[in-house]
Amino acid sequence: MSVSQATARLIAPPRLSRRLRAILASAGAVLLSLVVGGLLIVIAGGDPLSAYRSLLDGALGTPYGIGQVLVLAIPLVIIGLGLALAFRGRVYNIGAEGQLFMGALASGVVAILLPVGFGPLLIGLAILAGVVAGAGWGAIVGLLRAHWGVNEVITSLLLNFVAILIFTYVVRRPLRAPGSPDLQGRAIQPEAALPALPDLAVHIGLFLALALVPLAAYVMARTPFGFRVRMLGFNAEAARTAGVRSGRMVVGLMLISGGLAGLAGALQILGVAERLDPGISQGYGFTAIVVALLGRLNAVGVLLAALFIALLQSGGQAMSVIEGVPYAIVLAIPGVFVVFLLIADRLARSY
Amino acid sequence: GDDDDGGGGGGGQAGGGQDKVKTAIVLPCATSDPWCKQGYDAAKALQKQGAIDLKVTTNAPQDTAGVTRVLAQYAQSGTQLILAHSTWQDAAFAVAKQFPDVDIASYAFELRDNVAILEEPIYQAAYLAGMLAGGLTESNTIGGSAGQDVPLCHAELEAFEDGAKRTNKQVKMIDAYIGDWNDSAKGKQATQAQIDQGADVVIACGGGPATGMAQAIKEANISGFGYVGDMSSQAPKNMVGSVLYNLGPYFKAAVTDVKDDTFRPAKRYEFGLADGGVSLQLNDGYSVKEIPANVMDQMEKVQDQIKSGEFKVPYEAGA
Amino acid sequence: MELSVSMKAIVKRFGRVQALAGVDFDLRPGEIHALLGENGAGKTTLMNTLYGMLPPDEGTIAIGGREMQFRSPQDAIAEGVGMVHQHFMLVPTLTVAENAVLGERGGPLLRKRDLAAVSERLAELAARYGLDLDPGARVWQLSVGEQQRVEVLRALYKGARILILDEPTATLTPLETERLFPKLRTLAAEGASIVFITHHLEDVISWADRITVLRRGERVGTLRPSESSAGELARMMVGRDVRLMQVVAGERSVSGTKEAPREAPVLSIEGINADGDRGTPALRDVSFSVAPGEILAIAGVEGNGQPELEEVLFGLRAPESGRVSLDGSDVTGTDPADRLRLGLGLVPSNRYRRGVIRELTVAENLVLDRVGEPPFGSELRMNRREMAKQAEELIRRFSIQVSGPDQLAGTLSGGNAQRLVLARVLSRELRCLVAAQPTRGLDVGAIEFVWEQLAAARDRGLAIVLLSTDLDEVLSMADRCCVIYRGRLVAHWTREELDRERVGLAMGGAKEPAVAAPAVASREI
Amino acid sequence: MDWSEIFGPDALVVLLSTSVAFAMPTALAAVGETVAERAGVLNLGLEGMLLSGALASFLVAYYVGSVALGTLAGVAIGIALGALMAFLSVTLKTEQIINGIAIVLVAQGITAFTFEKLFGGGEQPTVAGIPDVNVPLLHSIPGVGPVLFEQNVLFYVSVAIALGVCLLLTRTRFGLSVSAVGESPAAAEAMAVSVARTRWLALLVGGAMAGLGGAVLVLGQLNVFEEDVSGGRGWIAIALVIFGRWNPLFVLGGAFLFGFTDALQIRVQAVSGGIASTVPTEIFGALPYAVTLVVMVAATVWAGRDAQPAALGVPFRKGVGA
Ligand SMILES: Nc1ncnc2c1ncn2[C@@H]1O[C@H](COP(=O)(O)OP(=O)(O)OP(=O)(O)O)[C@@H](O)[C@H]1O
Ligand SMILES: Nc1ncnc2c1ncn2[C@@H]1O[C@H](COP(=O)(O)OP(=O)(O)OP(=O)(O)O)[C@@H](O)[C@H]1O
Ligand SMILES: [Mg+2]
Ligand SMILES: [Mg+2]
Repeated sequence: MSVSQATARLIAPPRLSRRLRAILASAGAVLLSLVVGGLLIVIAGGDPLSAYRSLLDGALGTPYGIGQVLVLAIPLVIIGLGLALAFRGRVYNIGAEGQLFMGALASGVVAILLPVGFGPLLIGLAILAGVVAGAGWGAIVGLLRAHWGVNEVITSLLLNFVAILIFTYVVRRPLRAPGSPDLQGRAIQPEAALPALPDLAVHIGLFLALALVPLAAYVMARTPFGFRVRMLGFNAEAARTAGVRSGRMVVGLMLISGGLAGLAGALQILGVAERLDPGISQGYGFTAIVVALLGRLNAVGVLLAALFIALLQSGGQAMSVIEGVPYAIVLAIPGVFVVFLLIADRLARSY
Repeated sequence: GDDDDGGGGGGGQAGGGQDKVKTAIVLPCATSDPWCKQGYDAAKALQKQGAIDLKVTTNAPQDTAGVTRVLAQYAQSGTQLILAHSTWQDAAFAVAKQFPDVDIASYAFELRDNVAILEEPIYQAAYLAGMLAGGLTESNTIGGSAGQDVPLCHAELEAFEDGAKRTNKQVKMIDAYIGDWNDSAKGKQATQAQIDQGADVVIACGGGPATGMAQAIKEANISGFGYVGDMSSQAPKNMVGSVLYNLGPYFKAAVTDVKDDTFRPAKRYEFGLADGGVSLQLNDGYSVKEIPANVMDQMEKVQDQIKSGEFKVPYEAGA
Repeated sequence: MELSVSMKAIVKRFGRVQALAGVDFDLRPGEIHALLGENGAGKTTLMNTLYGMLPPDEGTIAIGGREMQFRSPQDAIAEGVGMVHQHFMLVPTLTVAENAVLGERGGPLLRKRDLAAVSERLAELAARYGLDLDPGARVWQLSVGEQQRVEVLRALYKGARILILDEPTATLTPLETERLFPKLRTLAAEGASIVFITHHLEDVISWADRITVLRRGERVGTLRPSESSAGELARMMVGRDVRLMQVVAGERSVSGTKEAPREAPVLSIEGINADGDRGTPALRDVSFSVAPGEILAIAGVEGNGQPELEEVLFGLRAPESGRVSLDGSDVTGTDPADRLRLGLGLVPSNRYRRGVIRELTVAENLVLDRVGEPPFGSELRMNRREMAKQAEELIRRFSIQVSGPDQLAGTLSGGNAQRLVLARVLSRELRCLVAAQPTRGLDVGAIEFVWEQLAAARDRGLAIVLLSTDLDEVLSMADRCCVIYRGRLVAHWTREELDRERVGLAMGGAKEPAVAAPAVASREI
Repeated sequence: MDWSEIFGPDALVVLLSTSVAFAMPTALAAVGETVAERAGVLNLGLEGMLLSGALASFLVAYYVGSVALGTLAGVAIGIALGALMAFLSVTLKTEQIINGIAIVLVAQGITAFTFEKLFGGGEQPTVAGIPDVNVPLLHSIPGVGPVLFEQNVLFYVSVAIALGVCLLLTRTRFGLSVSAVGESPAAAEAMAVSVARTRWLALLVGGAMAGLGGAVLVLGQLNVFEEDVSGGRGWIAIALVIFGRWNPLFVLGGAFLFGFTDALQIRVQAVSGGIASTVPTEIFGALPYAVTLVVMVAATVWAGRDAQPAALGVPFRKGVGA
C-alpha cells in the first residue's frame, strides 16, 4: 500500500452524485457544528439564535464587515492554493507560517529601506522579495527531502520557529519602530502601501488572490506539471519510472508553496500592517492547512473553504462582541466544524 | 466573562442617557491574567460608579487584522470609547480612520486625532522594588526575566537594577529574555537558572515570565516581586510585593475627556508614581526575611521624592 | 470418510463484481488439492473465505463436518486452518519467531525467554519437515524461498491441519519447487489436507491428488490428474484452446535468432556493483551488452539481484561503481527521464508499484511518460483529446479489457494491467527495452499475448533485456541467456546451448564449469 | 564568561536536573506519540491533548484538592481525545493530518473558553505544588543522584510510565502487534491481529501520555493554568519522534537533549549576564530547534529513512491488498 487511499480519494475527481452527497454532508456538518456551538453559547449564557444572527450580521451586514472577511480570506486563499498543490504531490509542508514570516520580512525590508520613489515599482519589488524569501525558506525543506529524504513535516515545522525568531530579531533590533514599547518594526514607506478599495477597506491584493484561483486550477488540471504532481502523490515510484524527476518536483512544490506563503506575508505587510509587525499572522499558515484539506486540494474548493473559515472567524468575533459571549468559543467552532465535516463526509461516502 | 450592562449594544437611546459613556474594553488575555485583570478591574470600577456602560472582550485575537475586526465591531455598534488594552496601534489607527466618530485609547507610540496613547511607566515602581531588593539580597545577586527585550521590559529591569545599586553598591544583576510572553514553564526555568547563579531576589516582565517566576521563588524559598497585578496570592510568603500598574486614573481620564468632549486632539495619558498610575504594593504575608528598616526608610524617602518631582527615575529603553 | 472441508454454494461480491458465484469445494484428509483458474477467477477469494479473511455473502463452510461461521482468521486458525498467502503476509522488520507469535493469544508479556521458547519449537518443526530456517533472522533478510518456508512453518506452528498455499511456486526456483512438494506430501501423509493454487499446469499434473478448476467465479469441474492433460486443463480454465508456450517459443526461434543481424550493442553495462535497499551488496561486477534484434534473458531466482539490476538499468538505483552505456554514450548518472528520452523502455517487475497509477484512468496511464510531449500537448497544456485518441487506439491494439478509457486503472485485473503497461511502453519509439518479470502472475492466455508482443518488438529490431524467474519464459524467449546468482552473472549461453536442466541448476547456484564463461563481453558481437 | 559556571561539575548537575524535569511533559507526549506512530497513525493532535490534559488536571486539583486525582483527570481527557482521534482516523479513516489539526483547534478553543468561564475576572488560581522527594540512598550518588533522585513524586511516576511504555513496545504482545500493524497491516490482519483494535489502543495510549504530560506541566511544574500553556510542546514532541527514529528510548533521549539545549541557552544567558545585550537573544532561542534539526538531518543522512513505519499515515482498509 504505497499510496494513502485517503489522499487518493481527496484527489480523485468526484462524480456528480457523489458531489451531491458531499454537499448534503457538508450541510449536515454545518448544522451539527452550529448545534454544538449553540450549546457552548448557552453555557456561556447567551442566546444561540440571536448570536448566530449577529454572526452573519457582523460578517456580512456592512461593506466594511464583508471587507474584513475578505482581508482574512486573502492570505488563507493564497497559502491554501500552494499547500493544496504541494499536498497533491504528498509534500506535506507544515511550514507555511514560517515561510509567510520570511516573505513578510523580506518584503518589509525592501518596502522600508529601498529608496525607490515610484510606488508601483517599489510594491512590485517588495512583493517579489517576499515571494523569493518564502520560496527560499521552503526550498531548504525541499532540498533536504530531495537529497537525503529528510522528513519534510518535521523540518518545515521546526523552521517555523526559527523563521519567527529571525523576524522577531529584526523588528526588535535593526528595524524597530522608534518609540514603540513592544515588538514592532518600522512603518513601510507610504509609496509601498497597497491601495485599498473604498468602503470595503480591502487592499488590492484581493485581486491577486482571486486571479490565483483560476491559475492554480488550470495548473492543477490542465498542465503536465499539475498532472505530474498528481502522479507523484498517487504513486511516487511509478511517477519516477515514467520519467517524473521526483527530487526536482519536491523542490519545485516547496518553492511554489513557500513562494505563495511568502506572497501572503508580503501582502500582509504591504496591505494590512503597513509595517514590520509580528501581528501580521496568527497561525494563518496552519489555518491554511485546514483550508487546503477542507477544500479537497482543489483550487475552487480552497477559495470556498477560505471564505468560509474567514466568515466564521470574522462573524464569530462580531458575535462575541455583540452578544458578549467569550471569544474563545469562536476559536473552538472551526475545529468542531472540521470534525463534523470529516464525520459527515465519511458517512456520505459509505451510504 | 460577559459583561454587557443591561441592554447592551442594541439599546442606544438618542440623547437621553448621555451621561454614561458607552465604553468597550478589549483584552488580549483572560481576565485571570494579571495584565488583563488590571485593565478589567479598572473598567469595572468605572462601571460601578455609573460612569460608563461597559462591554468586554477577552482573549482577543493576536493578529492585527483580527484585532481590527473586534475594534471595528465595537466602533460600528455605537461604542464611544474603546480601551484597546495592548500594543495595538495599527489596528487602532485602521479603525479610527474608518470610524472617525469613535475614540480609542491604546498602547500606541504615535498619536492620531482620535487615538490616545496609554503609557505604562512601571519602571518607576520597579526602581523602588529594586531598592528593597538591594537591601534584601545576601548574595548580592538579583535577577530579572522578561518575555522579550523590548523597551517596556528593558526599562523595568534597568530601573530595578539601578534601584538595587542605590541601596547596595555590590549588587550584580542577571537578565534573561526567554523569547515568549506566555510560556510560564520557560519563565520558571529562567528564574531557576538565575537562582542557581545565586540570585536571591528577582523580578519579571510579562505574564508567562511572571507566573513562572512566582512558582520558582516559592519552590526555592527566595524573594521576588510581582508584575503589573498583585501577585502575592501566587507566592504568599515569597512575594515582597508587586509593582502595580493601576489603570484607574488612565481610564477615568479618558472617560472624562470623552464625556467633556475634550478627548480630541487625543493625548498621551501618563500617570506615574505621583499620580497613582503605578505603585509598589507590599505584601504583608512576606516572610522570607525582615526588610531592613533603613532600606525601607530610604525607599519611602525616594518614593516621596519621585512623587514630588524631586527625583526622576531614569528611563533606559535599551538599544 | 469425513471431509476435512466442505464449502457449499459460496457467493462473494465486491461491490458490483461477483468474485464467487456459488462455488462448491471440498477437501479430504490427507489429500493435495490443486486449485486452478485464470487471473481473477476467484481462487484467492475462495480460499480467503475459508481462512476467515473474508466472510462469504452466501453459502456454508464446514470443517470436519461441523458448520463454521468464521469472523476472522483467528477463528479459522483455531480450527486448524493455515494459509500461505500469494503476497506473503509477513512483517519484514520482525524476526521469524516474532512473526510466528504475532496474533497469538496469551499473557500480555512477551519476554526474551518467551520468544526463545517459540524459537525452539519452530526449530523443532523445521527439523521435522526439513524446512531449515533461523528463527532469529529478520524476515527482510530472507530470500523469497525462505520467506515461504517461514509462512509454512508458521502455519504448522499454529497447529494447521488444513494448509492453503496461494501460488507457492510462482517465485521459487525449479529446485526449490522440487523440494517443496515432497514436504507437502509428507505433511499430507500425516493426515493434513493441502490446497495449493497455481498457474503451473505441470506442477498440478505431477503433484495434485485432485484438481478443481474455477472460471469467472464458478467451478468448472473437479478431476484427477490421471483423467486430464495440460491442454485439457488450460481449455477448462480459459474456455477456449490455448497455444501453449512451446508453440510460441518454436515460432519465435524460426523468425528470431538464426538470421538476427549482429550489430553494435545498444545497451551495455560494465563492472556494475550496487547495493540493495538495506545497504548490502546486491550486484557484483555485472557486465553484459545487448544488440538490436535480440533478447538477452537474465534468468534468476528471486533474491539474487534481478530487481536491483532492473533498477540500475533504468536509472532508478545508482550503482556503487561501473558504467551503463546506451548507444555508446555513458548514461550511468542519468535518471529515468533521461533514459526514456534516449529510447530506453521498462516493463517493471512490480506493475502496481511502478507500472500503473491505480488512481488515474486507463487513458492517463497510457501516456504517463509522454504528457507534455507532442502530440499530447505542450508544457503549458495537455491535449486531452489526443490522449483519448491514443488510448482508444492502444486499447484496441493491445486488447485491453476495459469499459472505456476513463476507467480507473486500479480496477483492472492483473493481466489487463500488464497489457496496459506493455501498450504504453511499446507505443514509444524505443531502442531498447528492459522487461522485468513481464508475465509474473499472469494466466496462460495473457502470457501468450505478452510473449507475442515481446517477440514482435524484437523482430522490429529492439534490443531486449528480459529479466525473469520463470524458466519456461527464459527457454521460450531468449536468444542469449545469462543466469544471475547472488548478484553475479554466473553463466552465459546462446540459444542453441540452452537446456532446461542446465539453466535450472545454474539458477539454483550449481556450478557448471563446461559452459560458464565469465568473459561475457568478449563473446558478443 | 566563565564556562565552569555552566559546565563545571556542580553547575552541570543543576543544569541537568532542571532540564530533565522541564523536558518531562514533552518527553511523555513524545513517547506516547511513538506508540501511535509505530502503529501507523500520525497523531498531530498532540498539542491539543497536552493542553486539555493540563486544564483537566488543573481543574480537578483545584476543586478537589488532590494532585493524584488531578493527574488521573489529565490522563482521562487525553484518552478521550485519543479516542476521538482513533474514531476519525481508524474507524472513519479520514485524513490523519486534518484530524489532528482539528483536535488542536477544538482543544485550544474549549480550554480557553472553559478557563475564562470559570475563573474570568478573579485572581489567577493556583494549586499547591508537590514537594520534591529525595530518594533515600540513591540521591546521594554523585552526579546522577541529584539529577534523577531529587525530584517530585510526579517526576518519578512519569519516568516509570515512560519507561513502562518503552517496555510495552518491546516486551509485550501488544508491542509486537503495534509494530506489525504499523509496518504491514495486511500481514497483521492475516495473523488475526486486528489493525483497528491495535491502532485504537495505540492512540489511547498516545492520548493518555499526552494528557499525563499536560498534568505534569501544570501540577508538577507550574501550579497554574494559562491559555495555551502547552506552548508548542506537542509539536516539538512530534518532531522528536522522527528525530528519535521511532525508537522510544531514542525519543526519550531526544526529548531530554532538547530540554537540555533549552535549559542551556537560558543558563548561558543567566551566566553571561551582559552577553544578552550584545548577542541577540533570538540566537539562544533558536538553539534547541537548530540542534534538533541538525541532529535529525544528520541521522537521516547517515542511517536512511527505513526506521519509519511503512504504513505511517495510511489508513488500513480490509481486503484491499498492497
Ligand atoms: N478486495 C477486493 N475488492 C474488490 N474486488 C476484488 C477484491 N478482491 C478480489 N476482487 C475481485 O474478485 C475477483 C476474484 O479475484 P481473486 O483475487 O480471487 O482472483 P484469483 O483467481 O486469485 O486471481 P489471480 O490468479 O490473479 O491471483 C477479481 O475480479 C478481483 O478483481
Ligand atoms: N472499486 C473497488 N475496488 C476495489 N475494492 C473495492 C472497490 N469497491 C469496493 N471495494 C471493496 O469492497 C469492500 C466494501 O467497500 P466500502 O468502501 O463500503 O468498505 P470500507 O470503506 O472498507 O468499510 P469499513 O469502513 O467498514 O472498513 C471493501 O473491502 C473495499 O475494499
Ligand atoms: Mg488475485
Ligand atoms: Mg490469487
